[in-house]
Amino acid sequence: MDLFFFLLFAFIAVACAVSVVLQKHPISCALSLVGTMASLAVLYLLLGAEFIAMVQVIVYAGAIMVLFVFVIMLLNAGEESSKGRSWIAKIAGLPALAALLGILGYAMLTFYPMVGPKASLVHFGDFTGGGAKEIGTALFTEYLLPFEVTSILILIAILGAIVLARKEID
Amino acid sequence: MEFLIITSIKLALILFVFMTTLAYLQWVERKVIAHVQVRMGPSRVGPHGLLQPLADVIKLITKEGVLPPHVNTFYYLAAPFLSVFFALISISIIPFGTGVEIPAFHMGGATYGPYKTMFELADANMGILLVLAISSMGVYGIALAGWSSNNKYALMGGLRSSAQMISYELPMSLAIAAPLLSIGSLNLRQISDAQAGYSLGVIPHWAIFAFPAPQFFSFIIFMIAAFAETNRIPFDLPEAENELVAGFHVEYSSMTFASFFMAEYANMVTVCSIATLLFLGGWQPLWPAAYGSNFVAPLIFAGAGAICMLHGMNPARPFDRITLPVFGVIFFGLAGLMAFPPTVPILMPMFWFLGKVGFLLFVFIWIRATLPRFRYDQLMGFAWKFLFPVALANLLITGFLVALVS
Amino acid sequence: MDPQVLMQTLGKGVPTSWYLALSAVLFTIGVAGFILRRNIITVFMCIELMLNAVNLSFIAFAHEHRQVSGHLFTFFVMVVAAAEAAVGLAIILTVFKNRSTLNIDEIDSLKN
Amino acid sequence: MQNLWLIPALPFIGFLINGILGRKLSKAVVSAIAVLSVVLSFGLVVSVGLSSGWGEHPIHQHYFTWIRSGGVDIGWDFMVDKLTMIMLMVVTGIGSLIHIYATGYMAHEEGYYRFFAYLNLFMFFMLNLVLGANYLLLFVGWEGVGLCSYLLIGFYFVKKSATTAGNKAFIVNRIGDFGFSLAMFLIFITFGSLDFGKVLSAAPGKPVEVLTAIALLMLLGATGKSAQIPLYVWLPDAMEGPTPVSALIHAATMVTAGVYMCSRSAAIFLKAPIAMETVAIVGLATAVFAATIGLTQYDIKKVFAYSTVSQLGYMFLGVGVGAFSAGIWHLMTHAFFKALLFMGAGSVIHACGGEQDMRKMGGLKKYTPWTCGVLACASLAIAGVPGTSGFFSKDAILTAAYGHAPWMFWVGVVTAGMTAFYVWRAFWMTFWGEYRGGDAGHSHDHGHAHTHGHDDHAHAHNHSHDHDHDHGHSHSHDDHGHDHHGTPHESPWSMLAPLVVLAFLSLAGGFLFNVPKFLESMFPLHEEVPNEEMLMGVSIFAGLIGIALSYFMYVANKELPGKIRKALGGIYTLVYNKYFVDEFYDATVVRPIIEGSTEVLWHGLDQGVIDGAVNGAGTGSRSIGGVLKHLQSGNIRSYATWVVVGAVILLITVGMNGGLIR
Repeated sequence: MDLFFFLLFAFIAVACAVSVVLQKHPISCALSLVGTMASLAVLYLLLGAEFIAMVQVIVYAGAIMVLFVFVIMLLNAGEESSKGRSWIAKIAGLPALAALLGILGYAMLTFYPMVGPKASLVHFGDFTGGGAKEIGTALFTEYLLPFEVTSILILIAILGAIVLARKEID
Repeated sequence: MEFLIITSIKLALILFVFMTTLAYLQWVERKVIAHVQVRMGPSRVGPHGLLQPLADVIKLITKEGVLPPHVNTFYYLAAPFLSVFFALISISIIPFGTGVEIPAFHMGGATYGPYKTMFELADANMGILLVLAISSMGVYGIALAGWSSNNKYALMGGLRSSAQMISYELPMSLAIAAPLLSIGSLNLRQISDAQAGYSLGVIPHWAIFAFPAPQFFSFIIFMIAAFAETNRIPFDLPEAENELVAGFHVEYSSMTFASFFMAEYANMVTVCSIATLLFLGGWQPLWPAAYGSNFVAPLIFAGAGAICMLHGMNPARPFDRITLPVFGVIFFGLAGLMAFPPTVPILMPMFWFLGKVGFLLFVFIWIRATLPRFRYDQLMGFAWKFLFPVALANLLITGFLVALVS
Repeated sequence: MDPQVLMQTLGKGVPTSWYLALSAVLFTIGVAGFILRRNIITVFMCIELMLNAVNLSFIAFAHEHRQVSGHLFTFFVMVVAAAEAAVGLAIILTVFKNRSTLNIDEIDSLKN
Repeated sequence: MQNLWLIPALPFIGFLINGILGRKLSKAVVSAIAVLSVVLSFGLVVSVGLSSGWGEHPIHQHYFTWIRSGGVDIGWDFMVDKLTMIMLMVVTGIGSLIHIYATGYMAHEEGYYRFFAYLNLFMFFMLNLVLGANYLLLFVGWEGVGLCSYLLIGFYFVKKSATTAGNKAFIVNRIGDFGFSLAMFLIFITFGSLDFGKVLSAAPGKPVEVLTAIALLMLLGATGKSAQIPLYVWLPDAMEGPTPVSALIHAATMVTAGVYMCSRSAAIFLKAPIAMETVAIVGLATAVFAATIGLTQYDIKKVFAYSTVSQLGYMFLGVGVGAFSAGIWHLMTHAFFKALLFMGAGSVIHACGGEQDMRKMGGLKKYTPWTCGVLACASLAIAGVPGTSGFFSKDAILTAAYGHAPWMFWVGVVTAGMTAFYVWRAFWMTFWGEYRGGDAGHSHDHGHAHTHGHDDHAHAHNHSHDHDHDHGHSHSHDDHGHDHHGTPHESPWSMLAPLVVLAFLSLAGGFLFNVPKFLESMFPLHEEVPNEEMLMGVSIFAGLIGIALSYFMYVANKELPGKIRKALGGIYTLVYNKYFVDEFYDATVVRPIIEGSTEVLWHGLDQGVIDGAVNGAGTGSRSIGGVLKHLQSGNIRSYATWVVVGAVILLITVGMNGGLIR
C-alpha cells in the first residue's frame, strides 16, 4: 500500500514538475505546480506529517499559487517570447544539471541505502509526531526565536509589498 | 472488506440525500425570497412547485452545451469540474450525527455483525484543517473559468473572486482558530463532542456561549467570511449580474453552468455545517434531554402532519385532496419514528444537526433577500481594515482568557 | 542488488532514499526550469518547486530521525516562501509596468 | 516579619509618583509625598531596629533570583546587621531631616518636583546600597547614587558650570567604579560568589596577595566615591548643586559609602596589611591636604566641602589603622555635624540672598540668631571640643592611630587643629563683625573666587520680584545682589527645625550613641593605648588652639590674615588655588588623552590606516572588477548556470575529500 501510494504520487509530482518546465503557458505551469504541491502533500501524509501536509495545501496551493495565478491573469501573460540568449546556459546547463542530479542521487543512496541492515523504511503510521500539538509545542518553546523573527520577516514583506503596490496607484 | 461495503452504502446514501438537498435548496431559496417579497414563488410544477427542481435538472441536462470558439478548451471544461469536485469532496469529512450500532444478527444460517459506524465518510484527524484546505482550493475553479472564457467580464469575475477568497480566508481562519483554542482538537467529531453539557443546567456549552470566552464575535466573523467565500450576496461580486453580466460563468451554459450553481450550494451547505459544528455545538440539543428536547422533533413533524391533514380536508386545489393527506401520513410516520425509543439516540443528533444547518441556510437566503451588494473597494477594505483586525483581537482575547483560566 | 531482497523490503515499506531521490529529482527539475525558462513568473515558480523539493527531504529526514524539527524547518520555509511570493510578485508587477515585458533576458539594466 | 524591601521601596514609590506626575501636582503634594516616603522609611527602619534588637539578630531576606547564569547566582537579597543598622539610621534619619529642610529651601525653585524625585531616587539607591547582601547589589546602589549625584549636581542644568561639575563628578567616579568592578570580578573568581556572608567567611583562607589586590581595587573605588586622594577633585565642584544636596549626598550619606564598603569588607582588609597601610596613608594624606586648602577658601560651601574631604580622610585613617568602629562612629557624628554645617551654610546663604563669599558676610548673628546658634554647635563638634559628638569619634580614631603608628597621630592632631581653625574662621567671618554685604559696587566681582553655586538661593521671601523667579532664577544672580541690600533674614521654621534637631545630635551624639561598644561584636575594641589621657589632652588642646587662633586672627586682629598672606606669598597662592591639582590633572591626564586621540587615533589611525585600507580596498576591487565584469552578462539565466556549475564543483570537491563516503 505504501509503495503504491508513493509511486502514484511520486509519478504525479514528477510529471507535474516536468510539466512546469515544459508548458508554454504560465497558467499551465502554475496549475502543474499546484499538482506537484498537492501530491507532495499526500507524500507528507505518508511520512506522518499531517499538519504540514494541511499547511502545504492551505498556504502553498491555496494562497501562494492563487497569488501567482492572480498575477498571471492580471498581467494577462501569454506564452513567453524566445528572445534573449545565454551561451553559458546553453553550453553548460544540461551537463551541469546531469552532474548535479548524479551527485545528489549518489549521495542519498550512499547515506540511505535501499536494502541491507542500514536501510530505513517509511511505513505509514510509524511516525506520529507531526500533529498540530507537537508542532505547536516545538514552535513555541524550542523554535520561539525563529518564529518571532519570521513574524518580523512577514511584517517587512507586507511593508515591501505595500510600498511596491503603491507605485501602481499613482 | 466490511469497511468498504459500509462506506459504499454510506457514500451512496449521502450522495443521494445531498444531491437532492442541493436541488431542493434552489427551490427553497426561490420560495423564501418569493415570500419575503410577498410573491408565490414556483407553484406550477407539482404541489407548491415541489417538482420544480426536477424540471430544472431535466432542462439543464437536455440543453445544448455551447462551446464558444475563442476559449481555452481544456481549462474551460476543467473549471466547472474542479469547482464541483472541491465543493463535494469536503462534505465527506463532515460528521452529521453520532453513529449507529447494529448488533450481531443471524440470517440464512450465517452470523453478521455486529456493525458499528459513525455518521460521516471519513474521520479525519485534522478535519477542520482539511476542510479549510479543500475550500481554499475551490478558488481555482472560479479563477480558471474566468480566465479560460477569454472574456473580459469573466476575467474580471475570476480576478475578483481570487482576491476576495484569499482576503476572506484570513479572517475566516482566525475566527475558526478562536474556538479551537478552548476546545483543543482539530477533529470535527471531537469538536462537536467537546461542546456537550450545560452550565446552570440549561445554557448549552456551545462555543458561542462557552466559558471563559464566548465565541459570539467569532461566529459573526465566520459567517461574514463564509458569505464571501461562497460568493453569496452581499459579497457576490464575482458574479454580479448588473456589473459583470454574471461574471465568471458568463460563457457557460447547460450542465457546465449548472455545475457552478451546484458548487455554490454545496459550499453553502459545507460552511453551514462547519459553523454548526464549531459554534453551535454540532448535534448537541439546545436544552437537555431531561427537559424534553427529544420531543421537539416528533412534535414538529406531528404538527406538520396535522396541518397537512387539516388542509387536505379543505383543499384549495383539486389534487390537494390526495397529495396533502399523503404528506400528512409521511410526516406522522416520521414523527413516530422520531419518538420510537430505539431510534431516538440515532435520529435525535441528526435532527438537531440538520436543523441547525437548515437554520443557517435559511439565514443565507434571508440575507440574500435583504441586503444589497458591496462595492468592490468596500469589500476589500472591509476584509482587511475591519474584519481582519477584529478577528485578530478576538483571537488574542480568547487566547488570553483561555490561558487565564487553565 | 538482489531483486528478491528488494521486493521483500518494499513489501514492508518505502525506503527513505526513494523519498530523497524524488526530492533530488524535483530539485533538479526546478533548477532546469530556472535555467531554461525565460518567463519571469515561470522562473519564480521554479524557485518554489525547488523549495518544495527541499521541504520533502526535510520531512523525510524528520521521519527518518523521528523528530519534529524537520517539520518546523518546512514550516519556516513555507512562511518565508509566502513572504517571498508577496514581495516577488509585487516586484514582477512593477517590472512589467515599467518595461512591459516578462522575459528575464530582456531585463538586464544592471549589465556593465 | 519585617519586610525590608519596603524600606527602599517607599522612596522609590515617591520617586515614581513625583517623577511621572510631579509636573501636574502642586508643590504641597510633591513635598508631602517626598517627605512622607522618607519619614515612613525611617519609621520602618526604627521598627526593624526594635524588632531585631538593633541588629543584634541579623535579618537576611531573599526576594528573588536576579541573575543565574553558569556559576553566577545572584539573588536580590537584603540583610540587616548592626553595621547596616547604623547606616540605615543615618541615611533615613538625616535624609528625613534634609527632606524637610529642602521643602523650605527649594520652595521657590523651578523643577521642584524634579528635585524631590531625584532626591527620593537617591534615597532608594542609597538604601539599596546599604541593605544589599552581596557586592553586586551594593554596586547597583553605588552606581545609582552616582547617577543621582550627577543629576542633582547638574540640577541647574542651564548653568554651564553646574553641568560641567556634574560631568566631572560622574567621570571621576567612573575611574573608581572601574576599580570596584575589577575588585568584584576578582572576588567572584576567588570566592565563586558575591554574597557578603560567603565571601567574608571564606576570606581568611585565601592568599594574601589576592586579598591585597582586592582590597586595593576596592580602595580605588572608595577613593572615587568618598573623594579621597587622588580622586577627590569632584567633591568641591559638586557644591554647584543645591545646598540640601550638598548636605545629604556630598556630606552625610553618599560619600561615606566608601567607608561603609571598607568596613563591610573588613574581613578582607584585615588580612591585607599592605592595603590597610595604604588606606591609612591615603586617608591621612587626604585629611591634611584638604585641611590646608580649607584654610584659605572664601566660599563658605567650599570651606565645608574641603572639610568634608578632610573628615572623610579621618574616617579612612580610622579604617586603615583597624579601628573600623571608630571610623563608622566618625561617619555617624560627621553626618550630624557636617549636614548641620551645610544646612546652616545654606541658611546663611539663604539669608544673604544667594551670597556665598564669606568676605561679603559678617555680623549675621544679629540677623540670624538661630542659624548662628546651631552653626556654633556644629563648629564646636567638628573642632572636637570635649563633650561634643565630634570629640568622641575623632578621639577614638586618633587614639587608634597612635596605637598603630605615633606619627599618624601627630599628623592627625595637626589636621584637627587646622580643622578647628578653618571652621571657626568661617564662623567668625560669617557671624561676627560688621555686615559687609549689600554695599553696591562689588557684587559683580566675586564670581572669580568661587563657583556659582548660589543661584539656587536666588530668592527671598520678601522679594519684590518673587514671581518672575520661576522663569529666570538661573540667571538672576546679579539682579539678586542688588536687590538684597542689607537685610539678611532668618530662615523659615521648616528649615530651622531640622537644624535644631541636628544641633542637638551634634552636641550629644557622642554620649547617646557609643558606636564602638555597639559594634563590639563585629569589630573588636582596640587594645588599650598607653597615655590615653595625654593623647586626649593633646587633641583637645589642638582643637582649642585652632579656635583661639581663628578668633585672634578674624575677630580680635583683623589685619593679621592679610599680613600672613603676604608673608607666605607663593605658598599661599599655591594653597589658595588648591595646589593646582585640577590644572595638574588637566595637564597630565585630560590633555594627553585629547591630544593623543586627536593625533594618534584620528589623524594617524583613522585617516592613515583605516581610510587607507578602505580606499585601497576600493581601488583594488575596482581593478579586479574591471577584469571580472566580463562575466557579468546581465543575464539571470547565465548567473543561475554559474551557480549550478559552482555547486557541482563544490559537491565534487567535498565528495573527493571524503564528504560523500560513508
